[in-house]
Amino acid sequence: MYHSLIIMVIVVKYFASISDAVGKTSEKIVLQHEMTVGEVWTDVSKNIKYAGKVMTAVNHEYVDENYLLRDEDEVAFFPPVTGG
Amino acid sequence: MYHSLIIMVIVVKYFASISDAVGKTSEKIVLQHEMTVGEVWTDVSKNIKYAGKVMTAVNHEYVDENYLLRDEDEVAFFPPVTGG
Amino acid sequence: MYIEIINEEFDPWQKLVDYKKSQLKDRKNIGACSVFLGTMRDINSGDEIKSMELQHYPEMTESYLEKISENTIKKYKIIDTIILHRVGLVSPSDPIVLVATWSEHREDAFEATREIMEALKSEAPFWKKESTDKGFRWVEPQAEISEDMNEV
Amino acid sequence: MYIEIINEEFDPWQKLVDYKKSQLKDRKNIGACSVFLGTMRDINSGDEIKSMELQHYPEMTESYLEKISENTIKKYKIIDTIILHRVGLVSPSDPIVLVATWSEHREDAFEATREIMEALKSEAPFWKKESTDKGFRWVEPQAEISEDMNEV
Repeated sequence: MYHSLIIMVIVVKYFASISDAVGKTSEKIVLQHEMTVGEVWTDVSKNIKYAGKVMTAVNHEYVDENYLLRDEDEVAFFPPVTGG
Repeated sequence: MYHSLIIMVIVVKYFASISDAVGKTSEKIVLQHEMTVGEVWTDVSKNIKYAGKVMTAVNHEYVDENYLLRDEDEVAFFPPVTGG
Repeated sequence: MYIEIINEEFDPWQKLVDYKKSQLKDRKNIGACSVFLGTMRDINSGDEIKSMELQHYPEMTESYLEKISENTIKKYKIIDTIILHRVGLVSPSDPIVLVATWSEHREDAFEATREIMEALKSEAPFWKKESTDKGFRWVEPQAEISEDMNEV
Repeated sequence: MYIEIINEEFDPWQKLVDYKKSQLKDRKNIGACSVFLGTMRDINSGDEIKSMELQHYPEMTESYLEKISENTIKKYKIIDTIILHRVGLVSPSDPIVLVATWSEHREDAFEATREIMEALKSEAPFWKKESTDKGFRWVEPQAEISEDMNEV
């Protein structure tokens, strides 16, 4: 039996103060194994200073930290919204 | 001692369905003794058919049936309002 | 604060824009404006309404609309209010009432506009007489009248 | 139902009048229209705001505003809704958001406009960055975010 090799590519978008903290507005990330949205955030935020709340969306829908990512997902990290 | 003679003149206004029922929009009434708004309504409505609710105002303020009229008061009788 | 009883068809949005421009031009603390527009429907209680006559009690109406505005301004944090109300012969789709309030924050404007409308509906002396195929009829109020409205 | 994200200054009342004329001209069952207009204040958290940058997440914003409108139309007896929202560089007094709903009776329009605004405030991905004498700052949300908004 073969151990299946998972390679997924996701797009990550950052907005508002999180974009400022990360220093970019979007990037492509290659996942070597299955990851949740929360695990991706831990990864991308490990070298930044950001103490506020983080909202997460996948493919333009709010999701929670346990959402398991799939190939070609568009993930977004942003602070609580302030429109209106 | 004299028994004082009270003569007061009030203006009575009628609106909407009450004006239709009474057949006039306003009249002057001479009161020979003190009367409440309720007593005036009993008087002016004794020969008409009007089964609905009656609202009462004196000098452009809502009052209840026990309001004691004074000379030159403007009394109004009208059905519940339906503006807006 | 502005109140107007209008005896002919009017453009509610133009009135609103004109008032804002002339009276509230320099109020840069305005963050919210809540507006309600009531218009005449062509159907009521299942019948087609051809037109409607809006009667009122002029002196009392003006004074009640002022009172309603003042009470609302006291209760909420309101920068300004306007109430426009049509009287006379009204046709379907015509504007009947416009209420607008301006405030810093949205809650005040939302609450104030709604309370003005509810108070106007139960207190301001206006009466509607509809013209249908079956003849004329006075409109009956929808809800119970409020408790401070005394009856004979 | 109409939704527009606008990248320049706009006249909310003209937009409203134009939409009403082109899309709701023959809807003679409209009895109520409730409108909310949010405008930019020149003071926030005690500081003078010179201007503001409104950022958004385009695809998600559009889809959320549609979702909010649809949910509201399902919940109340609503004839139509519009939501206009500004993005880009905004100056004090500029319109930011216009929400309007039309219905037969006033309760539906009042409730619907307010609910759309509350949902927009807590769900639609817009962010405000203010420019003050002390520099730029991202605006913090006022209230607790609603429970269906999950956080990492």
